Amino acid sequence: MIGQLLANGIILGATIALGAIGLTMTYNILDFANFAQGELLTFGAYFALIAVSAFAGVHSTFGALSFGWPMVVALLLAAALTSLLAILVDWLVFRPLRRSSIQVALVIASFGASLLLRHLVVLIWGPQPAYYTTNIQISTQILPGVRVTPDQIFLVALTALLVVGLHFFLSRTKLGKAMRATADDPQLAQVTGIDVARVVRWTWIVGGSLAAVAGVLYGMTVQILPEMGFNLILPLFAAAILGGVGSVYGAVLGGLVIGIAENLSVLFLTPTYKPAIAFLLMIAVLLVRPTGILGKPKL
Amino acid sequence: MSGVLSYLVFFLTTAAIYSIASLGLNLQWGRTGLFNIGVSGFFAVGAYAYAILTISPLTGQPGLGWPVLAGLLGAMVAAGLFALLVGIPTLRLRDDYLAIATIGIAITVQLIATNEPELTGGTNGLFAIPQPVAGWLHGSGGVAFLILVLICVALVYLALERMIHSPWGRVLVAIREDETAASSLGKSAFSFRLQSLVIGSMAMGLSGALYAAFIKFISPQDFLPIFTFQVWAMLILGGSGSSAGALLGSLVVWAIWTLSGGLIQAALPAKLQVDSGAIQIILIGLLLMLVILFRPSGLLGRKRPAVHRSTVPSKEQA
Amino acid sequence: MSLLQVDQLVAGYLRGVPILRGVSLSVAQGEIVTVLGPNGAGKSTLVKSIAGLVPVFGGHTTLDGQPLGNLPAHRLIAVGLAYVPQTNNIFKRLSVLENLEMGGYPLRGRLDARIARVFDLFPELLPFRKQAAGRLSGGQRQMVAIGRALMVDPKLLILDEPSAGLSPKLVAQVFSKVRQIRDAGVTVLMVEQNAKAALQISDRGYVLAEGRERIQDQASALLVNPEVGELYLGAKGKLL
Amino acid sequence: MKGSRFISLGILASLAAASTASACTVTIGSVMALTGSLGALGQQIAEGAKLAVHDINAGGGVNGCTLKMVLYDDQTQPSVGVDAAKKLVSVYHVPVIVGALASGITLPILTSVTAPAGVVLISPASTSPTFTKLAANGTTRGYWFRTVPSDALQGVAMAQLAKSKGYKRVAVLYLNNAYGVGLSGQFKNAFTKLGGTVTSFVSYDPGQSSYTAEVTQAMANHPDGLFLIGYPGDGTTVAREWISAGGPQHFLFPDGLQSQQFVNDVGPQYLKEVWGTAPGSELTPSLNTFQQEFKAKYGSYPVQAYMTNAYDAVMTVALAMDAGHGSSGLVVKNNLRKVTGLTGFPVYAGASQYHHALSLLAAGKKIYYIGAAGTYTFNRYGDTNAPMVEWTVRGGKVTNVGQISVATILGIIKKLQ
Repeated sequence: MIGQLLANGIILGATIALGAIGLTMTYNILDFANFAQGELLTFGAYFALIAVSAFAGVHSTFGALSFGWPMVVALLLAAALTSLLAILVDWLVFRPLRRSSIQVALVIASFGASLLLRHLVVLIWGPQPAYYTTNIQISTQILPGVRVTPDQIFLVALTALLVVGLHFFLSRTKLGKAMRATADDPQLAQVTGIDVARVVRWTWIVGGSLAAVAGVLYGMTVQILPEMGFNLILPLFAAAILGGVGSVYGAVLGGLVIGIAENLSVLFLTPTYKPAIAFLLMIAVLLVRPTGILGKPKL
Repeated sequence: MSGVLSYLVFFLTTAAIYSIASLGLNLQWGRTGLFNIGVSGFFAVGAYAYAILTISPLTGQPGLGWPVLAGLLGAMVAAGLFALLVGIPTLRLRDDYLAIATIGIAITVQLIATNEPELTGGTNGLFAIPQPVAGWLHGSGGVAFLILVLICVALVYLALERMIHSPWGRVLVAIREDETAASSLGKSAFSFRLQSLVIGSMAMGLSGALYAAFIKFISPQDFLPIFTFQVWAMLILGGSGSSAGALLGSLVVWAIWTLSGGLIQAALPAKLQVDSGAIQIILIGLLLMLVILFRPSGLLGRKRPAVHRSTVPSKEQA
Repeated sequence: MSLLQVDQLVAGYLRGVPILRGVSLSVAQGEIVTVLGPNGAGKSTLVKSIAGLVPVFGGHTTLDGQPLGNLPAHRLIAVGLAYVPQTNNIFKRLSVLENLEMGGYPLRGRLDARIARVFDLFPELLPFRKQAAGRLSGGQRQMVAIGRALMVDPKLLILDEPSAGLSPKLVAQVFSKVRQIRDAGVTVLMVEQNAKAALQISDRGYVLAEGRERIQDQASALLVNPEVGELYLGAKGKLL
Repeated sequence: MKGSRFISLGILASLAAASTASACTVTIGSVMALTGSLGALGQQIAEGAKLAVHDINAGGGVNGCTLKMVLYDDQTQPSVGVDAAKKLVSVYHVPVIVGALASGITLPILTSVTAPAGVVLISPASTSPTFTKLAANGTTRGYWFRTVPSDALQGVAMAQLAKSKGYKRVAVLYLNNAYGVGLSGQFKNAFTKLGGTVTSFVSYDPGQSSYTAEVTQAMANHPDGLFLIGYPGDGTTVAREWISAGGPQHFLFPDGLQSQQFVNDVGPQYLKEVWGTAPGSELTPSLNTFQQEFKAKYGSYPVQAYMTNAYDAVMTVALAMDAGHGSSGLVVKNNLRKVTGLTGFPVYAGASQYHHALSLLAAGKKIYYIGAAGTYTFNRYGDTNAPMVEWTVRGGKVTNVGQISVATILGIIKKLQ
């Protein structure tokens, strides 16, 4: 059973990682814990649902996967619309609060925004769960005792691809480097001549797109529900903090650790204690390393 | 007693119970800058402690059958001890780590309440919780209990106001404003923050105990994260830093929370009635965000001159 | 004609609580000018307000005849002003090379030539070009910070206490680099605690006290001015 | 209380719709979850209750007056539910509240609002055994009823059904709330005594980021099939993860999952072998009437638990008011048993049947209501025994296929003791 739990953990961890990357970036650059990040995942999943329903007549699937071209369109649409939503929320709520500079107001406002967005989903799409397809993929054995579905393999592969892509974006492009620089020290970035407002906008786009992809992948392999993002927000935070706020690779590592730990915990604890695992792990790590696993050391 | 008045008594009792938690949060956040978003956890510890201490073992539930006064004090002690347990590992961390840790702990408390039926009654909850002064002023529809709750509010208010305006309270503000300066003055910021967390949490525990006594039944569902949001909304709306603001905020937010349901029900066409809950929460969320945006210091908050963000030294120093 | 002209500058973090209460100074093309003063005199606030990081409430500042007004910090680069803060002046998680690239962020086109020039000036950084800047020693980090600022070929380089926290040997090394930079044609305005070492390489100096400039003179004259020493040292304890 | 008039006016104004009843309106209250975790189920249940109000008014009203039901959302949050109930009792002076759904919300409403005020609380969905305990120790003062049986009956019925369909090794995955804990425990106990094996007994919390860990754990020890206890929503996801993980596609489902929506969402192609139980009866014409009316009014009929129970709750309350010629909580409490049970003239669901019941009552006849979910025999604790329906999925549709009578279930219980 351990092998299966480990595989499940990696699959869940990959989703958490994608969502946590956006969180860790905005967390670091804007310096506040954005509780509405979970709703970006939710909206991503629902935006994709619009596209998938629009293409309901198109029968196209890639090999063993449960989806085809419509899902590719849906992913792109979801990423674009979610980025727009993220920028809109930033522009309407967070930007004015950044000016008035009361830090906690930002967090409380993000909690309020999360509440509002979540119920907007209920109002628009209804409270019941939705699925991209009623077909269920039956998992196949890939290793002794380990069964996964093709979609789950796709999820992990796409996550890996996106992380590598993001790595190249952040380490090779001017904009990517500016993002890292701004995350490192926003004030110095400003002094250096970086247009921080523009970098912030791009951060929302990158974070929003990754959140949308995470939401779609989660929707594909688990469920689409108005509360889906909210249910994930605490693991997202745990992953971001565990990995070290501001570190993209830390978020990925944190996501995997949380995903695997949650799944393995059922060997020792009743599964209903699962949500607590993320926190206990996070607190334990912070006690030993207050800046997280890959966090920047205090200099 | 007239129906509306009877509802008013009920409404005021609930709002007053909430206000005690919000007074506690004012000490923690408003005065010390402790970002506790696990209020529901401390509230739950108080509620369960009161219930377990006072419920008669004759009901076949985990109960000790202590007198209600001992139950109230026990709830405060339990919440305080719990805060100590939470505070020692987390208070040295960055502010928002404390936030995530406290919300995680609140969820853990809820999980324990759900999964340890021998201790907490599990998902079936605990019933037959004794209510203080229940028999007094017979037929008054809970006025006696309201008076008791108001006395508790007054005591907590006065106690916290005294603390806030003592030298101890001024150190707290100094820590909030500039921790490095406060430490350099030879004050152990950690110890002060811990004291503030514990005392504020004791108020939350008392609030939870009174809630348990008022409703006479508790279950894990009573302690969802939304409760924490409600208490925060009360503090922010009333005015962070001001005890009077915390009281006023409790009244206003709870009124909005409960009355808007009826208004929306009345205003919506029958077809949309099932959506009324979602619409209500959207409107409440919107209202709160507007308050935060346009009146960030709340109704009674003191207007501190805001420091420009761009001028705050970079994070590692702050 | 002076490159930087500051007239009656009033600035501070909070309106109504100015830290600078009317400072005037000027820096001529090709000069090294040092601002001295006791702690709390407003030295750092002065350079920060010139660099657009502290709100300006009154007075007038021009660079090369162009008014700076309340231009946001990231636009000042284009005007020719580069600023090196006292602390947090490098991107710790970026490599040395990336730090320099960020210095050239507002520029279009390739930066190779400019980067090469910085490494010419600071050859000791060359072995660490791919390393995270946060891992370097204090002196090396200061060089990265200055190098980063030089990437845009500024008209005016503002240094906020470049010698802070460095050993005497490193201080001498940094100041000799400053000299080299000036000789290459960049005007320098710096704030220093280390009055003696700074004045030795400076042309002129200002002494700030309580938000106003108190004394201004040639550097050599300030070095021997007894009033400077007294104000500098005498006031130090009092203002703390 | 002159001084309170100003305040009263203020509150009345703010409640807008309050106390605008005409001279002849009987107002009852309802507190249900329209949002929150039970929102999906609750919205349909509320429609069921509203349909009854419609039928009653079409059939002549209550004691000649218009019946009005004020519905509040409890947001699946106890404090909000309690406040809503208090408002209904104090401001609207309702004699009866239909609700709530989740036991965790119904319980505090009962203990802190309705029982002390002498208001009847009748729930169509709260199945926790705690209510029976509260009734036994006198807390409910007789003002508590429910139109669903306690979990005890269904657990036994399901164990019997599983055994009769040849299941020997069953994995149990249950929702970690009062309903899931109660029902799973009863099932495990009965199934073991009947000679079966529960291979794993795993609880799950709603609102998890994923249920794969639970499903993996439940799949251990090679079960023949899965008894999944939950509600549509999370239940759908758990079922899909079970199928996806390669678990045997043999399912046992309780009332909470008797939902066409659930079957559609999971995918009928995977639900070829499904056996379910639910309180109710397929034999009454009332269910037909209810289904047709529901379809006519709301466009479609989702087969889902508790809708019929909500309809019946409102109907029995109205009939009790008619039988007692009054509309107080006391009248309802004293007459609910007089219009139910198994003796007298049977009356069924629907406006015309309600009208018929009125004329029978006017003629002084004893009636008993056969509801959309079956007959009701309230015992002294407000609990009702109900027969159990056996249901399955046939051609992708939730279909009732058999019935287990009350006598049979009680017989099994006796045998097992």
